[in-house]
Amino acid sequence: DEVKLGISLGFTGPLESMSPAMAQGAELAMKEVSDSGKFMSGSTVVGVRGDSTCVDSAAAAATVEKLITADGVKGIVGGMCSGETTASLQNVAMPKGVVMISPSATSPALSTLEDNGLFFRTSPSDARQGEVMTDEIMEHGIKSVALTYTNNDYGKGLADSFAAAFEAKGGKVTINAAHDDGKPDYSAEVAALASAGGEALVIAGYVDQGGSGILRGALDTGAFSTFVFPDGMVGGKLEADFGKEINGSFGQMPSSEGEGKDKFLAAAKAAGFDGTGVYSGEAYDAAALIMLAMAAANSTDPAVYKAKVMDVANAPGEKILPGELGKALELIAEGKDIDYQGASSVELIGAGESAGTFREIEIKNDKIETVKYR
Amino acid sequence: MSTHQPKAAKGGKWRAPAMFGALAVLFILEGTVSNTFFSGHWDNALGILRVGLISAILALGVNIQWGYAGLFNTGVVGFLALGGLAPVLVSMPATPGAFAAGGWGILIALCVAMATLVAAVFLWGRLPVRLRGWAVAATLVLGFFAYRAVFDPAVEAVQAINPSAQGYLGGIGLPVLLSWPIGAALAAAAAWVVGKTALGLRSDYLAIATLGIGEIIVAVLRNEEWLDRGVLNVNGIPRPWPVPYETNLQQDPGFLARAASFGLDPMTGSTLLVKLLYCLLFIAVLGLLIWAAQLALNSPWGRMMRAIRDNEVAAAAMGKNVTGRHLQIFIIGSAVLGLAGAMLISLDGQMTPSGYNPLRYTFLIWVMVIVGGSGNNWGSVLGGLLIWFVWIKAGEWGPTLMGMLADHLADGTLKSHLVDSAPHMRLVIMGVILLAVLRFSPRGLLPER
Amino acid sequence: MSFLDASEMIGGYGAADILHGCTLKVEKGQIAVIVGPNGAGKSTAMKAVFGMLRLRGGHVKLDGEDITGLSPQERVKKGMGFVPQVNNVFPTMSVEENLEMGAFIRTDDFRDTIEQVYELFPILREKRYQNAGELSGGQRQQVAVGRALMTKPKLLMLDEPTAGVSPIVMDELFDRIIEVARTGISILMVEQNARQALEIADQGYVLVQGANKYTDTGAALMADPEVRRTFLGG
Amino acid sequence: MIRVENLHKHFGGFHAVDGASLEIAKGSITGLIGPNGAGKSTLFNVIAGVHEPTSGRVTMAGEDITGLKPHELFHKGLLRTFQIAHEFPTMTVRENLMMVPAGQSGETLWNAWFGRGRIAEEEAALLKKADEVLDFLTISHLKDERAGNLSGGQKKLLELGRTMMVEAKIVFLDEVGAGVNRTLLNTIGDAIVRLNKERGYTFCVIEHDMDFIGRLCDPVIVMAEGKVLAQGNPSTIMQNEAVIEAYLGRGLKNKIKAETQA
Amino acid sequence: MDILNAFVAILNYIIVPATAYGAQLALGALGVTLIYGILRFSNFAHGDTMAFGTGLTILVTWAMQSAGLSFGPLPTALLALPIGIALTAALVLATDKVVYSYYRKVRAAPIYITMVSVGVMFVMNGLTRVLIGVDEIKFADGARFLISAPDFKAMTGLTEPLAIRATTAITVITAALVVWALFWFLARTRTGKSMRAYADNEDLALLSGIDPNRVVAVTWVIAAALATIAGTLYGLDKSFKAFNYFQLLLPIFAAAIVGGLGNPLGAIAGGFVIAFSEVSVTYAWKKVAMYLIPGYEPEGLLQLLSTEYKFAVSFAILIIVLLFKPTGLFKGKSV
Ligand SMILES: Nc1ncnc2c1ncn2[C@@H]1O[C@H](COP(=O)(O)OP(=O)(O)OP(=O)(O)O)[C@@H](O)[C@H]1O
Ligand SMILES: Nc1ncnc2c1ncn2[C@@H]1O[C@H](COP(=O)(O)OP(=O)(O)OP(=O)(O)O)[C@@H](O)[C@H]1O
Ligand SMILES: [Mg+2]
Ligand SMILES: [Mg+2]
Repeated sequence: DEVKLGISLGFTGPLESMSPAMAQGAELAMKEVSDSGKFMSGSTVVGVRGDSTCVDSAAAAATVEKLITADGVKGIVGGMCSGETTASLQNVAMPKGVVMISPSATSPALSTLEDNGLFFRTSPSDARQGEVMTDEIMEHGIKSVALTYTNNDYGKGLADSFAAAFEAKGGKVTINAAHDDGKPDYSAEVAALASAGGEALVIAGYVDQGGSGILRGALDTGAFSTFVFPDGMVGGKLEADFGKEINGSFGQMPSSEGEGKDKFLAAAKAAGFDGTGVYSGEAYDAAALIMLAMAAANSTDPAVYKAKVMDVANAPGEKILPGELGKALELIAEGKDIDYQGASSVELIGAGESAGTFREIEIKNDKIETVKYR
Repeated sequence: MSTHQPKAAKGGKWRAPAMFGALAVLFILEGTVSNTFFSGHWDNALGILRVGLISAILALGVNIQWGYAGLFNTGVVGFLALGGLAPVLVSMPATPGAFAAGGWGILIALCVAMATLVAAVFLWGRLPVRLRGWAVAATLVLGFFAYRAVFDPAVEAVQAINPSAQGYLGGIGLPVLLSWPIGAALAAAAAWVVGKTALGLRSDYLAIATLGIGEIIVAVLRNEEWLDRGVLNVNGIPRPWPVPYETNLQQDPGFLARAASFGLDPMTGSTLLVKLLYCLLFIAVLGLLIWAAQLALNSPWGRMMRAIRDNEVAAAAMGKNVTGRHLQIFIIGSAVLGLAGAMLISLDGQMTPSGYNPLRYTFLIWVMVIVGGSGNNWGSVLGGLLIWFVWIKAGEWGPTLMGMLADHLADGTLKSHLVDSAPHMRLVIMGVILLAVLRFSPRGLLPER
Repeated sequence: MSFLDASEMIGGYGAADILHGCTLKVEKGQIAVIVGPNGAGKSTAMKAVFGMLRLRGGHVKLDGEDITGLSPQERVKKGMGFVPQVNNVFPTMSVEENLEMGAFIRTDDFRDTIEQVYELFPILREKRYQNAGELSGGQRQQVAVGRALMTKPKLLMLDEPTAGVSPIVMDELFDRIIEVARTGISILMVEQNARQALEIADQGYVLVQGANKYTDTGAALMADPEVRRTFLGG
Repeated sequence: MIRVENLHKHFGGFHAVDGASLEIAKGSITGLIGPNGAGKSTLFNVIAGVHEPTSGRVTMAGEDITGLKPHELFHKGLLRTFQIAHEFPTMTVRENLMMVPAGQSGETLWNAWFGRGRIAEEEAALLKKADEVLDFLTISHLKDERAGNLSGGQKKLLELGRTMMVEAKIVFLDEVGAGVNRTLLNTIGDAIVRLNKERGYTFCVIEHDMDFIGRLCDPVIVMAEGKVLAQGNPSTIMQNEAVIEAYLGRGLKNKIKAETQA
Repeated sequence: MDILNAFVAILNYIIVPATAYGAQLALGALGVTLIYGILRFSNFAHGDTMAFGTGLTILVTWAMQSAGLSFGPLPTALLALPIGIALTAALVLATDKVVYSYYRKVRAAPIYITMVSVGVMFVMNGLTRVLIGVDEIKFADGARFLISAPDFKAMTGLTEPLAIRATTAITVITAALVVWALFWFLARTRTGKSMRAYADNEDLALLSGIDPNRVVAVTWVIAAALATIAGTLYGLDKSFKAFNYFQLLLPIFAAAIVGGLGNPLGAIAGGFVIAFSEVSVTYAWKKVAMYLIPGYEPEGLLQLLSTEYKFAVSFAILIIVLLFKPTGLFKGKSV
C-alpha cells in the first residue's frame, strides 16, 4: 500500500530558499519509514509537494485543498508561515478533518486556535527562547544590546518576548527595530542599529534571509563586533559565510541534549542535502510524528490517529532519535510506548506545540561549537 | 505615432458567450475529470471559483479606473488591504480595556495629525511665496512631534494588553456582511485623499505614485499593531451570513440527513455546501457590480469618460471637468477594490497584513484586466476567473511537467536540482500562458470594441 | 517612361479599399500636384507610393525599376524623400538634430545643405537649438520640409507642405520648390492651396474617392471651370 | 466681448506673447493673422485657459476670466478648436459630436442607473443634431468610423463640427482652413457667416488663407513677435506696408490685387 | 575630534552605503529608462533580466575560477562580465524576436507591451531559478576592503569606524563610466541619435532611412549590458539571490520615474534620491547629536520614523517630488 502525505511549503515567494531543505527533511523521514518495511504491514509513504507561497492565503488554501481531495493525502506537513497556515487549516484541513503539523509556523495565536485536535507544530515557543537568550547574554556580562527582528510573527514574537525578559532582568534594549526579508538593501537598518549602539547586536532573523544582510552590513561598517544568534540564524550558512568574522559571538537553538540534531545532520548529508537549513529538522520531525501516530493508532485515518500524536511525542517511553524510526515502529508494534525526540527534541505541550530544550552555541575558531544545554 | 490599432478580434457577438462557455468547461473539467491536469473534485473547482469571483471584482475595479478613464493605478494592493481592515474593525470583538487604555489617546493623536495637515495646507495657500515654505515646514515638524508625543504612549498602552493574543483595539462586533460596504468606504476615503494630491500626474507617474501609496498603506497595516496586530495577524474573523461552519454542519442532524439523501458523505457535503454558498454570495455582488458598470459605461456618462481618456485637453475644452471626473472614477474604482478586499478577508477568516504583496495583488490583477481586454467589463470578469484558475493550476502543472521531464533522467544532482526547481515552473507556465493569450488576442480576449 | 510611375494602385488600411486604381506619374525634374476633396485618399496614395501601405493591386516603379515590394527605408536609399501631412518632426529633438536626421543616409558632408535650409527658412536658424515640439505650427512645417530636403532626394514627396504656413513663407516655399525641380529633382505634392500649387505644376491630378477624376497639366486644370468650382473653391 | 489687456506669456526666457492688448467686439468675426510663431496660438491658449498667463488680464463681457479652467470657460460659452486636431480617436465620429453638449442628464451616474427614460429622449435629440452637423460637413458617411481613422482634413472638419453642437457665445477657430479643401472651406465660411448672423456667435479666426480672411473678417488684427502690429479692415491691412513686410510678402499681395481687380 | 567623529559616523552609515546603493539603483534605472524612452514601454522584466544576466556571469566566473583565472585584487566576476553580457544580450534579442517584435508590428498600445513584459518576467524569473537556484550565492573574490573599519580606527584614532568596501568603489566607478559612455553614445554618435529619433517618431524615422530593426536591436543589447552590469555589481556588493532582484524592481522604477522617465540623467539622480532618502530619514541621529552637543544624552533615538517605514518614506518623498515636478526631476516623457 502507498500512504501519501502532503508537504505544503512556500516553494515560491519570500522564503523560497528555505523550502527545499525543509521538504527534503520531511521526505527523508518518509523514506526512512518506507525503507524499514515495518509501517502498517509494509506500506510505503510518499510525500506530495504543494506550493503554499507563504504569503498568499488563498493560494495556500487551494494547494491544501488539492492535496487532500485530488492526491488523497492523509496528513500534511505544513504550512510554512503562520497566516497561510491558519487559513488552510481553518478553511480546508479542519472541514476535511485532516491533520496538519507545521514545522515552522510559530505564531502564539495558533495555540489558541480552535483546531478539533488536528493541528500540531514542532517548532518551539518563542517565549521560552527569549528567557534562555536573556540568561545567556547576562552571563556574558552584556548589559545593553541592539535588537533587530525579521518582520513577521516569528521575529516579532521572539523580539518582544526577549525584550521583555531582558529588561525585566535589568538589561537595556537600545533599539528594537524590524527588518524585512528579501529587501535589496539594509543600509538604513544597519545605520539605525549602529547609531543606537549597544554592546552586542541580537539578530532575530533568518540566516538565509535578511538576517545575513544585516549581519554583513554590521560587520562591514564596523558597527558591532559581538552578535547574538537565535535559532533562525544558527545554521551552516552562518559558519560558511561569516565563520572567521564572528568569533566570540554566541547564540542558541532548540535541540535535545542528546545527539538528535547531529544524527539528523549526518542522515541529511547521506541523503545529499543540507540539514542545517532552518527548520529542516523540524520538518523531519513533523513527518515522523504523523507516521508514528498512524502506526500507534494502526490507522491512516486522521480522525483516528490525531489522538495518538501527543502520545508518541511525549514521555513516557523509549526515546527515539532521527534514524531510529524503524526501531520506533517495532516498539509500537510490540505495544510499547515511545517518546519521540527527533532532530529538534520534540516535546509537545499545551495545545500541541514544542517545548524545546535549547543548545547554547558559540563561534570559536570559525566554527559553531556547542557550549552547553539549557 | 499613427493611431491604427490591431483590428478587433474576430468572432463578433458570439465571442463573449463562447469564451465564458470555454471557461465554464475548464471549471467543469476541474470538477469532474481526474487526470494529470485536473483534480476531478468539485471542492477544488468551487474553491478556485470562489477566489476567482473576488479576483473578477478586483479586475472590474481596476478596469473602471483604467479602461474607462485611463488612470494607471498600481496601488491596487493598498486599497485592497484597506478594505480588508474593515472586517477586523467591524466584526471582531472589542479588546476589553483597550479603548480605555489608549483609544482616546490614539484618536486625539490622529486629530492632531489631521489638524497639522489642514493648517499646513491653509498656510500654503495664504502666506506669501517667500515665507510659506518655512512656515509650512515648521508647522509640519511641530505637528509631527506633538502627534508622536500623544500617539506613542497611547499605542504602547494598547499593545501591552495581552500582546500574544490581542494587543490591539479590536472591532465592534457587528455582522461581517456590514464590513463589505465599510471596506469600500474606507478605500474610497483613501482614494479621495490620494486623488486630491496625485491625480494631476500623467500615466506612468501616477502609476509609480499609486504604487508608493499602496506600499505605504500596506506598511502601515503591517506595523501598526494597535490597529490590526500587524505581522501578528488577526484570526477568527467570523463568516458572512449565511455561510455556516463545516464542523457545525457535520454535527447537525438535519444536514446529515439531507446529505445522506443526496448520497454525499457529510464531510464532502458540508465543504461543498459552504463553498457553494460563498460562490452564490460573491456572484450576487459581482452581478450587481456588473449591472451598474455596464449601464454606466453605455450611458452618456461612459461616453464622457471615454472622451476624457482619449484626449483630456479636448475634453476640457468641450466643458468636461477632467479633474473632477478623474477623482470620481478613481474613488469608485477604489471602492470596488476595497469591497473585494473586505470580501477576501471574510473568506479567509483572517487578516494577514504581511500577505499583501504587490506581485500577487497588483500585477496579477493587472494581468487579469489586460488579458480580459481593458475597457470591457465582461472581459475583466473573464480575465479574473481565467487567470486565477491558471495561477492556481500552474502551481500543480509545473511540478507535474518537471516530473515528466525528470523521470527520464538518472538519479543525481541534476535530477534533484530539477525537482527542487519544479515549483518555479508555476511562474514559467503562468508567463507562457499570458504571452500566448496576448499573442493570439493582442487586445485581450474580449476587446473593447 | 516616367521617373515615378505608380499605376493602378489598389489598397487600404483595413479590409475596405481606399484607393481604387489610382495612377500617379511624375517626369524627371517636373512638378506634379494632387488635389481633391478631404478624404479622397490623397495622403493614402502618397503613403502607398512610399511603401507604408501594402498594395493589393498595381505597381510602383522608380526610374524604370519596380519597387513595389521595397520597404520605406529601402526606398529612401533609392532616392525618395517624403514629408507626411501630420507627425512630421521629431518633437523632442532640436531643430538642427531634426535636419541631421534628414541626412541620416548620407555619408558625405551635409553641412552646406543645412546652411541652404537655414537660408530658405531663416526662422529655423534662430531656433536651431530648440526642440521641434515647442515650435509653432508653421515653424514645424518648415522643419518638416527642411528635413526632407536634407536627404537630397531624386524624388521629393510633400503632403500639404504649406498647411499653416504664412503667405510669405508659402511663396518662398513654392519658389524654392520650382528651384529644386530645376535641378532635376522630381516633385510630387498634395496641396489644398491648390491654385498656387497648380500654377507651378507641370502635371495635375484630381483625386476623388481613390481614383483619378481629372488628369491634365496644371494650367489646363486651372482653366477648367468645372474643376475650379468643385475642387478649387471657385 | 473679449478684452485682452497687456498680456504676456513667457516660455522660459522666450516671450511668445509680449504685451498684447486687443479687443474682440461682440457680434464680429475678427481675423487674427501674423507670421508663423507670432504668438497667435499661444494667445488663444491663454484665453482658453490652457496656459496660465505670465501677466496680464483677460475679460469676457466685463467679467475677469483670467486663469479660469477650460471647462469653466466652456460653460461661459467660450469654445475653441485646435490647430493640430484634437479628436477622440477611439470614439466614433458621431460620438465625438454627441459628447459635446454640457449638462446632459446622462452624465451623472445616478441618472445612468435610474433615469434611463429621460436619457433616451435626450440622446435621440442629440443624435439628430449630430447627424445634421455631419451632413452639413459632408462627412455623414463617416459617422460610425473611429475618429482616429479620419484624414487630416476630415479631422479639422470634426473640430469645427463640435462647436456647432452647442449654443456658443464666442468661438475661437485656430486655422480651420489648413488642410481643408477650398471648395469646402467656402462652405464653412458661409456657415460661419450664417452662425454669426442668425445665432449671434462672435468669432475669432486664425487663418493664413488671405482670401478667406478677406471675405469673412472685419476687423483683422495682425500679430508679430508677440505684439499687435496692426488692426483694421481687411483692405487697409492688406495695403499696410509693415504687414506686407512681415507677413504677406510681395508675391501674394499682387496676386490678390490682380484677382480683386479681375 | 567629536565633530570629526560625527562626520565619520554620517559618512560611514549614510553617505557611503547610500552612494553604493544609489549607484546600483541608478544603473538599473538607466536600463528601464532607456527601454521606456526608445521602445516606449515599462519593462517589468528588467529586474529578472538583471538576475538572469548575473546568474550567467556567476556561472562564467565559476568556470574561470576553476580554470585558475583571476583578476588580481579585483573580483574575477568583472573578467567574466563581458561574456555574461554577450550571453544575456543573445537571450534578450531572442526574446525580442520571439515575443516583442510581433507587438511592434501590430502597433500594440504600450500597456499591452508592458503586460507582455510581465509575462516575460514570469518566464525569466522561473528560468533564472532553474538555472542557478534560489539560494544566496556569494561570488565576490579579490580584495574585500579599500578601508576596513579597524584599520581606519587604528589609523585615525577616532572612535567611529569608517569602512569602504572594494566592491562599493568598483560599483561607483563603473557606474560613472557606464553613464558617461551611454551619454556620449546617445548624444554624439549617429546610432545614438537615430535611436532618439526612433523614440520620438517611429514613422518619420522610417522615412529618414533609419533601420528600425537595428535601433531596436542596439537598444536591447545596451539594455542587456546595463542589466548585467547592474546586476553583477549589486551581486558583488551584497550577494546574489534571485528573489532580491525582483524586489529591486520597485525602487528601480521609482528611481527612473522620480528622475523623469526616458531621461538618462534623471535615472541617475532618481537612484540617489531613493537611496539617500531610504537611509537618512530612518537614521537615528542620537549618536551624532551626542558628538555635536557635548554632555547631551537624549532619551530617545532621535529617529524620525522607524526603519519599517523606510520604503514608505522613500515613496513618500518620491510622491512629493512628483507633486512639484509632475514629470520628474529632469522633465521626463509621458505617453
Ligand atoms: N511650449 C513652448 N515652449 C517654448 N516655446 C514655445 C512653446 N510653445 C510655443 N513656443 C514658441 O512661441 C512662439 C509662438 O508660438 P505660437 O504657436 O503661438 O505661434 P503662432 O502664431 O500660432 O504660429 P503659427 O502660425 O505657425 O501657428 C513660437 O516661436 C514658438 O517657438
Ligand atoms: N489609419 C487609417 N485607418 C483607417 N482608415 C483611414 C486611416 N487613415 C485614413 N483613413 C480613411 O481613408 C480615407 C482617405 O484618407 P486620406 O488621409 O488618404 O485622405 P486625404 O485625401 O489625404 O484627405 P485630406 O485632404 O483631408 O488630408 C478617409 O476616408 C479616411 O477616413
Ligand atoms: Mg491628407
Ligand atoms: Mg498657431
